[in-house]
Amino acid sequence: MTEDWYVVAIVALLPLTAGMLVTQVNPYHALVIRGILGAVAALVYALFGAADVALTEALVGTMLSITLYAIAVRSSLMMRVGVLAPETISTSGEAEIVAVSEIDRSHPTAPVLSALRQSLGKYHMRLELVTYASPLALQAALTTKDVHTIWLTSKETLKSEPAESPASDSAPVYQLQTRVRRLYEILQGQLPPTAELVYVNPTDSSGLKKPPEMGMSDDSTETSS
Amino acid sequence: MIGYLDLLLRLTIWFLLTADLSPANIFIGVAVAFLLPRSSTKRAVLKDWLHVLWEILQAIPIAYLEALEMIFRPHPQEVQTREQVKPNRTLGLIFLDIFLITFTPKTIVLKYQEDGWYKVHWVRRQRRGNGRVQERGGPETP
Amino acid sequence: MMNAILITMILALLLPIYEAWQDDNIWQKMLAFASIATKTSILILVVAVLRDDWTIGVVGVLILSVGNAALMLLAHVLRRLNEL
Amino acid sequence: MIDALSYGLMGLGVVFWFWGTWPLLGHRSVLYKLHSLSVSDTLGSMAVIVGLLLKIPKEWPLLVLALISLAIWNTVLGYVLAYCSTEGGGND
Repeated sequence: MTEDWYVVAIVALLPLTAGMLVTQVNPYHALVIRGILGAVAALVYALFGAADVALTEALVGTMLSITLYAIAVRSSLMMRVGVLAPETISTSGEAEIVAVSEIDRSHPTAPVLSALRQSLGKYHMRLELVTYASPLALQAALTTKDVHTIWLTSKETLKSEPAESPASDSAPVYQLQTRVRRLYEILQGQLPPTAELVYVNPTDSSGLKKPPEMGMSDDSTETSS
Repeated sequence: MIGYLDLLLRLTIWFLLTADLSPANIFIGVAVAFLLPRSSTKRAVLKDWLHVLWEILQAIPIAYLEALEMIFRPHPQEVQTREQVKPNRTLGLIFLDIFLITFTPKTIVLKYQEDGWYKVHWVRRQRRGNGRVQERGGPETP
Repeated sequence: MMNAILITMILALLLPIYEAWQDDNIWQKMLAFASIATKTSILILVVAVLRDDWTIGVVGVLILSVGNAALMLLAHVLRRLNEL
Repeated sequence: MIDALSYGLMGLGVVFWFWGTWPLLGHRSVLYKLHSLSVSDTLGSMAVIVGLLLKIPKEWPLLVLALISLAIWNTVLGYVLAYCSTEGGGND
């Protein structure tokens, strides 16, 4: 009977680690715990003499599934934000977000970016910036669901009211248009006053923005400069 | 001269794993060792490898002594140093150097920089050199 | 005697499991995972010797070398994650 | 005689395990814990395997392979973990 004690002790580890796994909130922590569960499960299977099952658990259950899940979690828990590439508009400044934000904390886009990162970080999401050559390409990327959100300056979005200039401090300088309802809910009220968040319904294109053809013809004088 | 050390290593692993010296098994082992792809990087010199093997054998008792020392006298201090890589080392030998440094429990290589330096992390007993990065000149083994 | 050693080893295995549960830093969890991966495969080897069942022993040796590979891959993915 | 030596080595390995795993529960840096883990998981486990080897000498090839792969993989893993945890700035 004494030799059964260690069997019971080892088998008890399996529900213990499984319980730890299902109570994890952060997906990356859950991945690590999944690895621990795989190691313990392989031990239990080997203990019961199932050498092949133990080997499969170690190879597939631990190694392959963790690697695949790590890549899946990494690429799905992410908000893709479309921004304009630096070549097209070098004066407006927002296009250099990708290059500038890491170094220059005093740049006007920095508080918006850090607020975005912070509020996304609560949901374990990451921010990825994708550059596009023109505002037209940006709008197209939003409607074809290439990106979740696009980042515009007021110059491109508030064409109808030319009197409002981005120079005034209180008015929003940047506009973030998102097509994902949940992202809108997450980010609502989290951004600094220089940025404005807008929900765009991807199915009806006559929402907040003008049709891209008109916008492009209007913009052409500024963007090409 | 087709990387016989490489073949030898594979055959050693094969025979240790299978523990079977029948002709069929030897044939399979040799065939697998030849069929696996080989890297075409710089050939290691046998003398260097023997030297490194000897160093590994020496490192094992040193590692145990260091472990016992760490157990009986606590080493609460953490220090980072930079150490220079010995000249004329192939990639495999650099790997073995890193292995030797990391194998001993008091030292861990943090990073191998391409310009020929290791970043080494130490635990120490004394309360001096408070966490700053020290430069070390000559090549030395811990 | 072997049973006593085995029970002590299981107790030692509980320490990193507790650590993985209570620490919120991802790298501390990874350390616990590394510790558990090694300890479980050594336990498999001990059980194999205890029962004199050598198929289990082969599995233990294979897991010893494979479990760590998964850890390294995961460590690199997590490192790339922190860079962004 | 051999039996006592083997049990002694296994006992030493288990003592190393406990000593090296205990600091995991503290609040030290990842690197400090890595040092103590290399004591427990590499050296302690090697002691345990040598103890097993003395107990069953007829299975020496597999246990020698276990010994080699344990030493190499654990050391490389220590290096990789140290490198990854300091490079990505996740060492807080």
